Amino acid sequence: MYNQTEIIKDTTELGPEGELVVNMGPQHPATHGVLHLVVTLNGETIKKIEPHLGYIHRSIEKMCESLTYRQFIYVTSRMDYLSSHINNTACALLVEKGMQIEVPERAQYVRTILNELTRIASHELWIGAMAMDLGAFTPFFYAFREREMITDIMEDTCGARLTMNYIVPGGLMYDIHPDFQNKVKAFIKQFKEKVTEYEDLVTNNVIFQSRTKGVGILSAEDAISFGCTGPVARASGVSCDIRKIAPYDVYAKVEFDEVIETAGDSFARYMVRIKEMNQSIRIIEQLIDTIPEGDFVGKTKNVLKLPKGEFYQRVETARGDFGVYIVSEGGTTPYRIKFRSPGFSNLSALSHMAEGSKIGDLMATMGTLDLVIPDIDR
Amino acid sequence: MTNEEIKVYISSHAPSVSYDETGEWLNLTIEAAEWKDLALAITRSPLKMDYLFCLTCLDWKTHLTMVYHLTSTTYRHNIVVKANLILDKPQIETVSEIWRTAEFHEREVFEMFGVHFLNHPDLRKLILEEDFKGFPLRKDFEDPINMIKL
Amino acid sequence: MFSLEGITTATQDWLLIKFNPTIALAIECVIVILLSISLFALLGLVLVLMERKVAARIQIRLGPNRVGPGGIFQTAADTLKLVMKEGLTPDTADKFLFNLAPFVVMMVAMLLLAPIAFAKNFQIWDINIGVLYISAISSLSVIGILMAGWASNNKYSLLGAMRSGAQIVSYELSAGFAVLTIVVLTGSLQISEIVAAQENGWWLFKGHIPVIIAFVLYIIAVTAETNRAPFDLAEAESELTAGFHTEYSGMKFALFFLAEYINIFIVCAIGATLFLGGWMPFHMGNWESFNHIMDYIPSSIWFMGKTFFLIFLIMWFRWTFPRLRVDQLLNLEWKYLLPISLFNLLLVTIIAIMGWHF
Amino acid sequence: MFLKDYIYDVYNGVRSLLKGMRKTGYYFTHSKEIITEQYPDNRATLKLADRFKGEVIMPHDDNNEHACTGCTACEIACPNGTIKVVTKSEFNAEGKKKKAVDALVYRLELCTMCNLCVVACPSDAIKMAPNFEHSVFDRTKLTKILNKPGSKIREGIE
Repeated sequence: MYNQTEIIKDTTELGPEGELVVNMGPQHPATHGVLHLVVTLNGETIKKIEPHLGYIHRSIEKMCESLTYRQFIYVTSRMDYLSSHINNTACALLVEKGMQIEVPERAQYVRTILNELTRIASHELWIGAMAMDLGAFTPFFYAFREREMITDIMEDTCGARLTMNYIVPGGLMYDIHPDFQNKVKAFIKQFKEKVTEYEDLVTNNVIFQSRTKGVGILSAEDAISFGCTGPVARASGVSCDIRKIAPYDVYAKVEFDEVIETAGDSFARYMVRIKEMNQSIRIIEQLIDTIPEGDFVGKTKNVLKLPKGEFYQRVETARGDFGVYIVSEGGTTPYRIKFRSPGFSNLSALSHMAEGSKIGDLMATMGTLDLVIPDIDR
Repeated sequence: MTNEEIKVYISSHAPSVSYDETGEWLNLTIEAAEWKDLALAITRSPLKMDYLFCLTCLDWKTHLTMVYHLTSTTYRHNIVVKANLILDKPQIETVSEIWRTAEFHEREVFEMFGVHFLNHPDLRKLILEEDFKGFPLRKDFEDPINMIKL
Repeated sequence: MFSLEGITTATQDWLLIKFNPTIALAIECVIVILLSISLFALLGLVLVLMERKVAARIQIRLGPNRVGPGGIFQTAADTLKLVMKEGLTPDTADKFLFNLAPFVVMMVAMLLLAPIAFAKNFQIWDINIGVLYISAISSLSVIGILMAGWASNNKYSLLGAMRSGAQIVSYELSAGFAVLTIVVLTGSLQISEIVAAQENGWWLFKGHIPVIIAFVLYIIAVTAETNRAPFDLAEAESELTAGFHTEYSGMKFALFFLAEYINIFIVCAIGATLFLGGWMPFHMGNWESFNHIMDYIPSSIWFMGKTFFLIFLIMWFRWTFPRLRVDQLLNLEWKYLLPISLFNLLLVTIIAIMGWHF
Repeated sequence: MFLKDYIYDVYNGVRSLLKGMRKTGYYFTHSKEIITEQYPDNRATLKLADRFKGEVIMPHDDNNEHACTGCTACEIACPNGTIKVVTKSEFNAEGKKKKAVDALVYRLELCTMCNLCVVACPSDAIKMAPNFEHSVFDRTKLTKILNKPGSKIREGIE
């Protein structure tokens, strides 16, 4: 991290050969949070990008070492706050795997539906923010209108709009709201009507296409080498959907396609997310009418103690492969916990992707990486 | 590839490896000095461990352990590689030119655990301030000002 | 019938009776200056409010609705806030240029008001090279922007100013060519004559397809020239935070802000004058009674209506399209707009020589 | 052919732009699509989800009695040290010494609304209330004592 005097020095001095060093962030409209990029420019062309992290680092990994296995789940909501539900699921799955807790089918179904709703909500927000990065302000509001329906569903069932805290080891905290199924169906109907709007406004727009096509290209080899996951890697043609590779909950039972594009540019990443929303809708449609009756939470002990050993759980969040790695000594708290966040690896590819492009391209590239800063800093 | 085949292949490259199959995936513990050669070997055919999805470190109070979670995007088999390091002078060869994602992860481990990665291209602090003292994720780290004991 | 012409003539007559001609002229000057400044302030308030309302409606929101009925005093309140704010000057800035820049931008916008015909015979200065005057003066605004960008000693500002320079210099060309098509058709550079030539029909309808193309080109070019989205690269929010006015605050920022909207008004007024007949009412061939009704609407209303329609069009663009990249912006000008407008000008010249227009 | 491609490019570009403008134009002219909530004005009619987790409250009945036994289960369950149970010794009707709650201190500024305390409570003494207007001018006002002064435990709750 730069200390204060160095930052001032950086903004006033030219680098060697007339390079311009610009501090983009930590307060910049396009970094969506407190990401700090030190961008070396040659005119408008980017020569080097160096991310400086840690502005929102809370050392969640250290914090979790003093929390019990029931408590640590809710800290993860604050990491990738746009897919907090999926993060919670990952932690719950890990505890269930470690302690061999049976999860009732009903809970698994509801978890899957909520996970997919979270994914749609996250992608909706991303479309809005991404369009805003490229200078189109209006799609943001249209995307938020649909997202609002999801947050309403979440509010009804989970009691909160963003950090849901609804998953407990063994199932759900309480049963779904009686209106849940109807509301989800209403959402699906509205979503299908309105998703064409993005096509008119954004996807087919000639300016948007020229801004994103061929911009920020990431080859499949680089995507693997940089550890990219989620839509970023799938846009480069890497099959990496954890829901397919290592299915959890009821993903093994539902039919859906892993969306893969091969171009590897910003437009491909955009298309992957748009198509992924449709796949999520497909999953929800298969499950929403067949939620089985029964318990919503399995039988668990009052005090959870993971056996001695190491556990790893991977899930697919809206941004990619989220991993929880716990080393247990047999106590009520983890000995060491590591969160493998998708954003951290995706960000490391940014410099490679944006080198040699224009400042405007950096916004398109960064926008399509879908960075959530608390997820990167943890 | 089954675990047995992986074992055979790895043993042919690094004879001193010990295995542990109690967990979900095959765990191997290696000498820190052998890691770079083994890393180069397992990225090649037939293992093709091309995807390093998690890199972290454990503090066992007596020693540190580097943990590498690897998978193959072609064959989908996973292995976990562990290397023990001495607490006083932890150092291991970097793998950032083999898996480029390791560059950031190693920088994180460097500042959080104080592990030195030899030949790392840019080993600086990534998250913490430059003048930060101590290694926060080690077990003996104490910060009486900012840490609240509950 | 309400007419601005009557008021001006009466005022002048009265002044000439009371004072000798020199003093009368001086008083008229003062009146004009006061009028134009108040027009500025009023337009700024109205246009900002209009932009916010249009944006809100497009974005399925309500927009400002708390200050005054329907939020009409919102911009007045905002202006009050900006006036009370501290005008900061960065330590390392070139203080003279930094403080001068907003006034340069503002003065350029004010100078452009002179030849615009707001209503029938209601014009500050009917110069015989009106169109040339407008083209010349409007290119000056880039100096103010470059000055602001350079003097701020901020990298974002500098990048924004450089972008703005490249952009305005390029788009001047197609705007100029689009204006030239009308000059070719009319055969005069004087604004009043251009308006008079459209008495039997607006050029947009009289001039066949080439004039429609010229109109579209004009709208695109002036959108770029006034730094409006999708060409707002000079202040591209998500890239350069606020571009050339990043370091400005308080009233100095407000002047930039105001100048932006005044510039929009002026280019739209010119567009309305050249293509939509200025203050000329809408006439339909031989429908005598219809034309008569149209004549009853005051000419100032016609002018303002057309201008605000064009302003709305430009706002509509802004809230629909993403921003272009800087190289695409120049590509669009040099590879698409310029060749098309050159070819178009040729067509119009042929039409004008052959007398094919109505 | 170059010229054909050129014209085709221009045509397609303009068409896509006009399509977008038609969409925004539709919303401009249809005011029924506006979804703004007039928040402070619609407070009377504002309906929050009944499960909404806004703050922890302790319901008291008409006799100023609550159900909290002072067992500190919520305090243990809380991840952030939000809840602090201060207990006192009390003699019940039979003259037996019994632990009771003196003050259940709840610090809203630390709460993450995870609901674990409510789940952990054996006697359902606390619950989440759908109240979100928490802004105060003084941070100390966020530290609340949940049991009302003079309240006591309801009969029959162990």
